[in-house]
Amino acid sequence: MLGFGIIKGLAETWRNFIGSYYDPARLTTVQYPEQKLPPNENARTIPFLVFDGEDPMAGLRCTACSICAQECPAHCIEIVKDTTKKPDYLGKMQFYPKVFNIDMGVCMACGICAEVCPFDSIKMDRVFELSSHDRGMVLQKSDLAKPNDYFREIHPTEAAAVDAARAEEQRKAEAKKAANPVLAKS
Amino acid sequence: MMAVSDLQTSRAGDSAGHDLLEVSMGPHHPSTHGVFRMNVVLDGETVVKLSPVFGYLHRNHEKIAEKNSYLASIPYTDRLDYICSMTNNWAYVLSVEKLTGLAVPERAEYIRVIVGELTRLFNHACLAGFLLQDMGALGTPLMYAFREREKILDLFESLSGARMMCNYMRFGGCRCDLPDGWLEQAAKTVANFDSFLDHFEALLTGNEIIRARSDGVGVLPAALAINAGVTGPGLRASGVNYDIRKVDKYGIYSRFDFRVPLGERGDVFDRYMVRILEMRQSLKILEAAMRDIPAGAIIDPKAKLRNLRPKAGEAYGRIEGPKGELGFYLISDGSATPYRFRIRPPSLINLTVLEDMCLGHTIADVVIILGSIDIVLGEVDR
Amino acid sequence: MTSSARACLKTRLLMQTLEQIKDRITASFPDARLEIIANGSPANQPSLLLDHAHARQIARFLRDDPALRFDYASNVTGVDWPEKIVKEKIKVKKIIDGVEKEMEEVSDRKTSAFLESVYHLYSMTLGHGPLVIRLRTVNRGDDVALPSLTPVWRSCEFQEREIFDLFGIQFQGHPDLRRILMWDNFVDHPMRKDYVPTDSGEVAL
Amino acid sequence: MKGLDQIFISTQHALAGLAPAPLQPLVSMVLIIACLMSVFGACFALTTILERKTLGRMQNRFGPNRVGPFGLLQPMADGIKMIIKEDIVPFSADHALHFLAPLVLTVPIWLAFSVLPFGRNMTAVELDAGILFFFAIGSASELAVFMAGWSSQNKYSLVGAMRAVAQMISYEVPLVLSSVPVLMAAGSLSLSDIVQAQSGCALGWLPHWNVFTPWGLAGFALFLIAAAAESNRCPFDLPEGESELIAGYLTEYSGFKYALFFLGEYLGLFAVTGLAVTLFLGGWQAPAAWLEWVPSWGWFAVKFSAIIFLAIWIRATLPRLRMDQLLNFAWKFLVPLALINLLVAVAWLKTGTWRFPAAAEVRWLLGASVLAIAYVCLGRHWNGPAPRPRQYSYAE
Repeated sequence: MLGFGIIKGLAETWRNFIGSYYDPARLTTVQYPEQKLPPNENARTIPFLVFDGEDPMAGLRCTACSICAQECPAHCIEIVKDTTKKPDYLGKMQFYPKVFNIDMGVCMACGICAEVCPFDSIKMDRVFELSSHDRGMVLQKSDLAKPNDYFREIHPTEAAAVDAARAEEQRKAEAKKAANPVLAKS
Repeated sequence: MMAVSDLQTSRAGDSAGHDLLEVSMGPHHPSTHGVFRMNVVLDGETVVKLSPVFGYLHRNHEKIAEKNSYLASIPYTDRLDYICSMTNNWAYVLSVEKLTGLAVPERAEYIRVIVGELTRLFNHACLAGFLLQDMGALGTPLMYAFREREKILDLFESLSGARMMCNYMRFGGCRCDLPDGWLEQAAKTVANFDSFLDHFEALLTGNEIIRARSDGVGVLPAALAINAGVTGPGLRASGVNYDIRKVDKYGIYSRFDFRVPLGERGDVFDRYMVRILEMRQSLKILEAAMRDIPAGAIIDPKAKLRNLRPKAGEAYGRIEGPKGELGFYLISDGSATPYRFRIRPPSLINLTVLEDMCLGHTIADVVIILGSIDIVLGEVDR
Repeated sequence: MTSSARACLKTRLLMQTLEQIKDRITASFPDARLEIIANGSPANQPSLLLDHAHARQIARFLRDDPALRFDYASNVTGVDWPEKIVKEKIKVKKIIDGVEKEMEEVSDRKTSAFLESVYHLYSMTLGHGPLVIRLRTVNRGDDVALPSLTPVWRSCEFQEREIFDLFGIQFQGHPDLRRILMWDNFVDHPMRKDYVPTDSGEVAL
Repeated sequence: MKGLDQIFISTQHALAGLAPAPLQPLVSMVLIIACLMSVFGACFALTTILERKTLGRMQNRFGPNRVGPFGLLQPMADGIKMIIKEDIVPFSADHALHFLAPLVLTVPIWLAFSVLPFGRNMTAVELDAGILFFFAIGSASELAVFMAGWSSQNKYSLVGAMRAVAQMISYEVPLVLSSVPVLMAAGSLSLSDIVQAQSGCALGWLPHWNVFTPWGLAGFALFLIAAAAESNRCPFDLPEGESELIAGYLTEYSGFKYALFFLGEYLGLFAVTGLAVTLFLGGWQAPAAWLEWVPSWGWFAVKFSAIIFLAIWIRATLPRLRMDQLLNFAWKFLVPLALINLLVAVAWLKTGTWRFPAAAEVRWLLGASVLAIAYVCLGRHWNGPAPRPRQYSYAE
């Protein structure tokens, strides 16, 4: 109990005090609004819906299959199917969502919806500055829709894989169509 | 062998004629680590009775899980012990794997060990920080611990997408493979952690005030610790050699060469020291795991994430979480949702002996004893 | 063989099968009614059903017996098994038109309703486990009771309180049986399968 | 350089000279009071921000840096926040005492500054028994703290107040005992005389400051420890002990009253720091003759800041003691060591007549070794048997 440990401890804090003036490892704080950490490619925050082409409502990949709504742990997704079908990128007739709402007050950003979606339609966003002046916590289809270019920008690796797979499927479908013109016509 | 008699729960004795002071510590008290509450009866500053009150954070996770699919419960487990989501995931998927008989590919096992040990590292470091905060050290050790924790959380973010609520493991493997360069980054972090520990110990271990505060405070005898089901570093600080990584050898822990540090007296200082020594052992495991990790698949091809319907039956799986034995008891009735989903929370059960450890000590000791038990209220109240 | 692998082998050898444990208990408690409950999952964790009268004695025996030494009750929990109708196919031999034929007959059988408490026991001294023991109530009414094992294992204290709180099993001999997670004025037991949540939880109208 | 050194005095005289002759003493007093209150008020504001920034740097972060350049206007923002906050008084509190406690704490502490010599000729009131006045004023804060704790009708406040009273009474003893050798050496109770007695140099380079004698060094350390406890600084901040007692006797205070408590606490720290500088570090004296071009109040400020920095540094590093250990430390370590120090000081003063070669060195070594032995013997045992090093075994 002679105080040597205390002196050792004081030396330790002194090292950090002096270090904070020249060593970036001793001053790890980021001055947030002016200075931001480089975005992380895999980071996920809230879900969004990917659309192809120019028109968000026409190009939505979502087919209202409701798998995400079933699997959502917090049950925050509400989907109402449209009554009519529209052709998708392969030319197949699919349903489309009339209503697609996500209650962001309930969403826990787990990413299970994006994981189970078989149409690569729902993906996880990377925005984190989500505070707002109103309580618009229920995001509608129009709020959620974001272009594929945006998806490519935030998750380049994953988007490239998705695009390649979709192009491959499209190519196969076209080849099939070419081989079987009769089937295609009907 | 120890002769264990029936250990009666100790209740407060009389006060020898003094007027007693009854203080309600918590749920909004700075050092109850959340919304924990203790009704403390004091004689002067000495504790003569202490009864814990729980439930302020209760959300009936078990009932929620009974209504959700097996997959949808994984993000909920993140929120149990919200500091160590990776190990919570692991315990849960381990139980589902026992229930379904899924195998885990080699690479996924290695990844699990790596993220699990990283979790243990920052949990223990932060605990030492919180403990010093409870002793009144104004956050300096906590900030140093958080500085290192940030580096590990960055790794978790680039791996799983989230820093704390990782939702990373899946029954039969893991959700996604390691990104490029992740292992190198992790190896760097682990290499730095050793020198961080040296400096951390220079700040804390030899400090006379810490020694005076923690020596002989909150002694937990080994026999009581076993009987009361205390697990984790708290048990090993009392000198009981029981580490589930060694006993059950779940995953691939039998391949790693590490030792289990054991305490001498079972007081607060031992609980702190055992955690420091455990971190050093974890570093050894991490180095070996990062060296040996093979390439390959990361999830069992038979694993079916959606609509999993295990055969009717039950399974209890447990791991050595950073706070103690974290177990999940699952009963399946053959449907897509668990029939019964039970969490064995180490934090709650380690609190059983809180009163025994605190009696006769002062109110300042109650705080550090609670701090040395290492509880997270998300897990205590579920 | 590394020393850890040898130690692992040792624990496996020490761990006896459930039948052996049952025989061991029966030898000490001849009039105890024990039953092995099979477990259909690959986990291979069958359990042992104890009767109320001997439960605490058997628990103490399991804890103190030198070959078993289950000194650590890890997980204690309740399970609610409400009455349900199981369709069973029974093969019946019937004589139809003088010819004996095997017929399948579907019959409805009501399972009995009960609450259950499950204890997962391990041995810290010998390193084996788990031994799963169960206790069942006679029905699932409001004042069903089971013997408390808290006097044997302190670790049951909060967990039995939790079962009392969430399932409504009274544990006889528990030193401090109060609600633990729900507040004191709460009336129902939320983990029962037929629980209907109310707004306040205090008056279930 | 003389002009800069005496700038405050000459300004005071010039300003007072403008007033009619009968009013001159009064005007001059008001000027001094205004000057003291503004300087140490500003010092309080500056210390809060610098403390937070230093703590931040020691904890690998910036500390407050948003309000004004480098965050220097943060105390203004804090002050505005404190003033406009709702002042909550518990329903069952003793309202009169609850209101008076912060005032009773702050007012006497201002008085303590009146006897401190901040520079050459810069003492507000030249008292012959200045140090006695200082200690008498300093002990008034116990009353205020207990008033606060008692009137709040809160259990945490009460426990905090009891701790504070026990702590302050215990630590006053070593505080006074460790300053007694200085009085013996100077032969005066006047603080100006004490500073004067420390002028000059020994051996041509070592200033005659008390801290450079064995008893002075030990006394300085004892004085700093006791002063930290008197002003409730870490590691003796038990009366507040935020991890145990939420905020101790401050628990039920909010708004401006809370700010007043903080003001009182920091002023108490400044006052004892100023006294430590005066008693042990030669007051406003420059360390060497060729450095005398720096004004005397500048030297006081430098020494003063160094001790304040030490207090902040310690606060960033150490956890706090427990109540029983705190009292053990006072009565079983500080008080005996202070008494031994007193004896060493007596021997030192008596042997001042030694005239053989290297007499100074021999005196120094003898005094230091007696104190070192006492330190080791007392230091080992003040908290019961010394903890032995532990062996941790590993299981495979």
